[in-house]
Amino acid sequence: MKKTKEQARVIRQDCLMEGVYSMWIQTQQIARQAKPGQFLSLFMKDQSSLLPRPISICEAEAKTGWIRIVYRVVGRGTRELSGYGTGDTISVLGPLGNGFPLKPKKALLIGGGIGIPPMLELAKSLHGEKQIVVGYRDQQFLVEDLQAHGAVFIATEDGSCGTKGTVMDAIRENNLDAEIIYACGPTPMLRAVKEYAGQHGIECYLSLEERMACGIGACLACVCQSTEIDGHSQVNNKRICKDGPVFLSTEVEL
Amino acid sequence: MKKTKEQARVIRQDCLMEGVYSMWIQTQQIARQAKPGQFLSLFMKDQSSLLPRPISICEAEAKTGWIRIVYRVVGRGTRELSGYGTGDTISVLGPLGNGFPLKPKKALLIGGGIGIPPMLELAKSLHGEKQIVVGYRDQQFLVEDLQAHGAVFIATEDGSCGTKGTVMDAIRENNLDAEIIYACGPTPMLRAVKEYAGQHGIECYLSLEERMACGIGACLACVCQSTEIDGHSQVNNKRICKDGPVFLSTEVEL
Amino acid sequence: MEQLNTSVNLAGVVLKNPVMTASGTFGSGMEYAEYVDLNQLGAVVTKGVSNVPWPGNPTPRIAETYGGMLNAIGLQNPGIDLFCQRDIPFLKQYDTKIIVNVCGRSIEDYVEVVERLGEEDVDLLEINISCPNVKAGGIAFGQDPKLAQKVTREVKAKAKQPVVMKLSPNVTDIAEMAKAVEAGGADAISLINTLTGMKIDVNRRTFALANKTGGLSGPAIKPVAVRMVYQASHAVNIPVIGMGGIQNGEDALEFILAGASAVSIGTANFYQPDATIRTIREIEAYMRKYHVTDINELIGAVR
Amino acid sequence: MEQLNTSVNLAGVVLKNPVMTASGTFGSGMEYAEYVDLNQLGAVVTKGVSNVPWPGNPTPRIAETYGGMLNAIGLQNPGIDLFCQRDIPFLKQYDTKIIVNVCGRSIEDYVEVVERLGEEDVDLLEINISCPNVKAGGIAFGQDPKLAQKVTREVKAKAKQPVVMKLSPNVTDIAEMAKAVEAGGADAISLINTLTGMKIDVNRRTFALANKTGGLSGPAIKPVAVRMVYQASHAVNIPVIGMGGIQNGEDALEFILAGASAVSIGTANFYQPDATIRTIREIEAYMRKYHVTDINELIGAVR
Ligand SMILES: Cc1cc2nc3c(=O)[nH]c(=O)nc-3n(C[C@H](O)[C@H](O)[C@H](O)COP(=O)(O)OP(=O)(O)OC[C@H]3O[C@@H](n4cnc5c(N)ncnc54)[C@H](O)[C@@H]3O)c2cc1C
Ligand SMILES: Cc1cc2nc3c(=O)[nH]c(=O)nc-3n(C[C@H](O)[C@H](O)[C@H](O)COP(=O)(O)OP(=O)(O)OC[C@H]3O[C@@H](n4cnc5c(N)ncnc54)[C@H](O)[C@@H]3O)c2cc1C
Ligand SMILES: Cc1cc2nc3c(=O)[nH]c(=O)nc-3n(C[C@H](O)[C@H](O)[C@H](O)COP(=O)(O)O)c2cc1C
Ligand SMILES: Cc1cc2nc3c(=O)[nH]c(=O)nc-3n(C[C@H](O)[C@H](O)[C@H](O)COP(=O)(O)O)c2cc1C
Ligand code: FES
Ligand code: FES
Repeated sequence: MKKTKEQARVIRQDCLMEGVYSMWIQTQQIARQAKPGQFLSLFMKDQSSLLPRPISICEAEAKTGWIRIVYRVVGRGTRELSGYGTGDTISVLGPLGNGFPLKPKKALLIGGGIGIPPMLELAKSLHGEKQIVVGYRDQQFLVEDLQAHGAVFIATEDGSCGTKGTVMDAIRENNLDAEIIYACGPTPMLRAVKEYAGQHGIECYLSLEERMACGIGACLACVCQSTEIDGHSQVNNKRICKDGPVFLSTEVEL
Repeated sequence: MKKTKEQARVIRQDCLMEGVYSMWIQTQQIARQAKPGQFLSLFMKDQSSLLPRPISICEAEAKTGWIRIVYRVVGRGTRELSGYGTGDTISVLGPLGNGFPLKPKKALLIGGGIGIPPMLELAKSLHGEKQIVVGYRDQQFLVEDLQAHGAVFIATEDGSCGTKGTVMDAIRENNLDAEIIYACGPTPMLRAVKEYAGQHGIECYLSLEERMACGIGACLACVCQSTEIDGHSQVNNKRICKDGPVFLSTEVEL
Repeated sequence: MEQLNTSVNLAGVVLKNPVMTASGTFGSGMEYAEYVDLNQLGAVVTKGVSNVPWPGNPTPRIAETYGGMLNAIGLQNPGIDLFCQRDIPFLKQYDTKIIVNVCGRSIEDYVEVVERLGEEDVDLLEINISCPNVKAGGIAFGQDPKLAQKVTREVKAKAKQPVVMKLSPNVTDIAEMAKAVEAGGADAISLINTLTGMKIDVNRRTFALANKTGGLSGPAIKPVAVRMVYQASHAVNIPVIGMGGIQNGEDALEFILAGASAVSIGTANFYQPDATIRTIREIEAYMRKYHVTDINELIGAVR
Repeated sequence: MEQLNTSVNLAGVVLKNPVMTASGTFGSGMEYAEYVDLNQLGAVVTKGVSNVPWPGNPTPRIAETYGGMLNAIGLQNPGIDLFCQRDIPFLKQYDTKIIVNVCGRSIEDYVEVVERLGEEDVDLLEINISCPNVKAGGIAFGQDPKLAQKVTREVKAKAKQPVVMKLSPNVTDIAEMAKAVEAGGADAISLINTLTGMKIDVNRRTFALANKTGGLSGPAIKPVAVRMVYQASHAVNIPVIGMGGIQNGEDALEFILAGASAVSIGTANFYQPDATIRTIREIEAYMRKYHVTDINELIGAVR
């Protein structure tokens, strides 16, 4: 059997805060195969928007086939998504990408802004000791969900909750240490995490983002710069959709 | 106040026969202003289809604001329409065009295929003596609705109901005569009606069809050939959307 | 609230804002006056007018395409006489600028209409050397830099109003065309006219348009239009009027940032009769959001 | 059920059906093999390959547009060595034809790759003289008939396989370009490559693509592509491969009726991974519906 797009059904949708939505969808195959850090390609009903919207898997339940995504409305596609309600269908390809490697080490999970959602499924799947650091501009979301799976440390830019500053400030303020780091968030945050991991010699996995067209590794739209010449491309480029989105921090240049 | 597109609400939708649908929508202004023979421009939700779909007003109720349209699914737009259900919204411009002139004369209303719907509102609005002739390929629709407003004569191509043949065959078979003719249907039918009216010296109004872009007379997409030089265009062209869709049969070449 | 300056200068003609209608999509404004307050528009650009009435092409004249449409109206118009009697007086009732789009089959045709318009109180002339729907002449002028320069020069020699040359996108090098008409004396350029396209009805196995080919317009062509506006505005020193697929303020701003001093809205009028007014409001909202007090700061700001 | 003949002949190479992949959208088929049975395709056209590995352009490399997309991948590819070692053996596992798309910055580049491919068991060579994303060379070849003819001639002199020249749509006269490569000895032509376009991010006030301009593809450009296929196929006597915005059987049939002997599907793969297979099935359904037993009857049937 060849893989194909699935027609998933919207189970429920909730607005977590202004502009941030949580949606549970029911899939046939995807939830069963999903690993933390993988993503879905979502396709729009409005046919003037053709390309997939890559969205991380926030939670996946193999038994029910349910998958949760949490997303911020930033443009036409996410605006359309936010209008869906129970019973609507949505066209989905996935799970895509490699996902985070699950290792039995003392872990630091770092999420920034809309990079937080994949940390939830990761936190659920990691069974060792773990600390979760999340950074927001101001308002928070997913904090309670995360707390069910580990100690959560919060940073806010405006200081309205937890550490005032970035996730790095929260890590320092709370003297967190780890044998492995997993991070997803804006590039400046990932850069800081990469540097921190390098300085402390900690194994570190970063989830990257780039514009995508095929989402499966064929079109070479979504590359990042790799430290070494890549075997597939023969140049210093790796495909985020296929070789990533998760990379060892030492593999990539940010 | 400037005119604008309205967001109408779908009241109900029924399938009358395979591929033919009847939809009641609730409008703010349009139903109040509507005259028989006028049409609506319907706009699609799928934004890859930009142009209006012109659809005739089949019934209009000034009091409730309800308008009925009856349409055949032939392409992307009408397929989208056929998927709508109660409570959905639809973007509508109208009423557009001139409509049929209502005259107190013995009338013959002739509708062919998907040209039948406008004859219903016309039959409701004409209070004199009237005979209604409708032609179908095989299956019929709107017959009972029409019978409430006049004697209905049916022609079917396959002879499965009424006269076997065209509306012209039904007129001859039933020896129908009239002082005024109103007709809407495929061009070959309109051509026959025009010729018949000419031969018998009967005043005759024809509702024409053409591809439209603006629907309001500005773009000159939807012209038909006029017998005389038209005052607006200075050439032998009249705009179906603005100067029509209803023309005196002697005004136009078919 | 900050005071916003949205007025722009096109070859000495000051528009209250940069939003105009695209020729051929708005008639002379009569039909749209029911939907749009013409006083609010930067300018109305009329349907192309020729020396004598033109009947245009047979129908079907239009076809819908994915995110756009094809048209082969064939420049049907009532001729300059009725136009001067009826359309100009109609537009003079409003507080907006009048740009008359001129079409012709030969240089003499253009010059005849331009001379006639010299007696009329209109603000700008837009010379359409790019309509792909005219068999004789038309397109050739807009696809050959030498001819384009020649038309420009001869029109300019007779024109009483500033002259905008409207360029065809169906060329290898738009910068070369822009330079050619600038060298011919053009006061401004406008682009893009439609891309030549074709649609086939596979079920009837015929062309969707009676004319076989037609001009592609609408949001589908916007990326080509923005690119050409960018290239043309970097090639010349005269103002550029941008168009092609604009349906809202964001689209208009793309053209302005790429180098357009004004923009025209065409196909969008057909599905959003007040697209022009909405676009003006959205440009103003953008300026407020980003504290831009003068729209002229945005023209060509992305380079 | 009637027996259908869907096979077409491209310069002596017989395809089981006219549906191929468009270069650059399908890699060498490895990634899509999970979604598509490659055995069912008329041919796989590979991503452009050059003499040495090319790193391509900086990101962002793509942007969505209305009904289409812009790309400026910049022809990233692993070079002919790894291609011959890895991609050709992979494709040889399948019962489909292999068309290798070749890119280069100079005539020597093209010839080097073509000579190298002479030792390989591939069916056709497609020479991309039209990629707008390469600074040095590339685009110039596809926009100048003399240069296009020259590249064709030099490539043909060394090629062991039939040569398809892939034309750029960014030209004034596509018929002239088609004739030029035919005169140079091309065995077939394919068109259209992407239309050069631009998108500006108005909020960030930058170009959406790091490369500023990119190539527009997808259903938005289909009417331009159909028109060019029609014009080109009427200008030359060699077979034409049509592409640009094809997403289903009806779209493919438009190109075939306009004169294409085969079609390629590009952008549609991105949103419908099995777009190729669906298109084949829909073409067959059309043939059954209209009792067309041989697809060759449809090629160029609308004129
Ligand atoms: C692997 C991956 C996982 C992601 N997971 C999440 C998530 O869990 N929650 C969430 O809110 N967002 C996530 N994003 C970002 C998300 O893809 C974009 O916010 C979204 O595609 C925007 O679509 P739009 O139509 O609303 O915006 P528009 O700006 O209208 O989109 C236009 C085009 O740009 C693309 N695009 C726009 N922003 C981005 C972006 N940041 N990254 C990649 N493509 C983009 C769109 O997919 C579309 O093709 C993820 C991105 C990647 C690459
Ligand atoms: C004044 C007028 C009144 C009409 N009234 C009715 C009615 O009451 N019921 C009904 O079923 N049909 C009616 N039609 C025909 C109806 O407009 C078309 O069937 C419909 O637009 C097809 O749209 P589509 O998207 O399904 O087809 P597509 O073929 O996908 O449409 C593509 C484009 O062609 C246009 N188009 C296609 N067919 C026609 C046509 N026959 N006439 C005009 N434009 C067309 C569409 O509007 C659209 O712009 C009327 C047409 C006119 C001009
Ligand atoms: C129906 C129609 C008629 C047009 N007629 C003319 C015309 O008479 N003269 C002209 O210069 N351009 C004409 N155009 C081109 C437009 O002015 C404009 O350049 C083009 O449509 C691109 O803009 P848009 O995508 O906003 O429509 C016409 C376009 C359409 C769609
Ligand atoms: C992401 C992407 C990469 C492409 N790379 C190539 C290429 O390497 N060589 C080439 O000749 N054409 C390339 N093209 C052009 C396509 O092969 C095709 O000509 C064009 O996209 C039009 O077809 P479509 O609309 O079906 O995509 C590329 C197109 C896209 C979208
Ligand atoms: S999106 Fe195509 S390779 Fe990643
Ligand atoms: S549709 Fe524009 S004039 Fe009739």
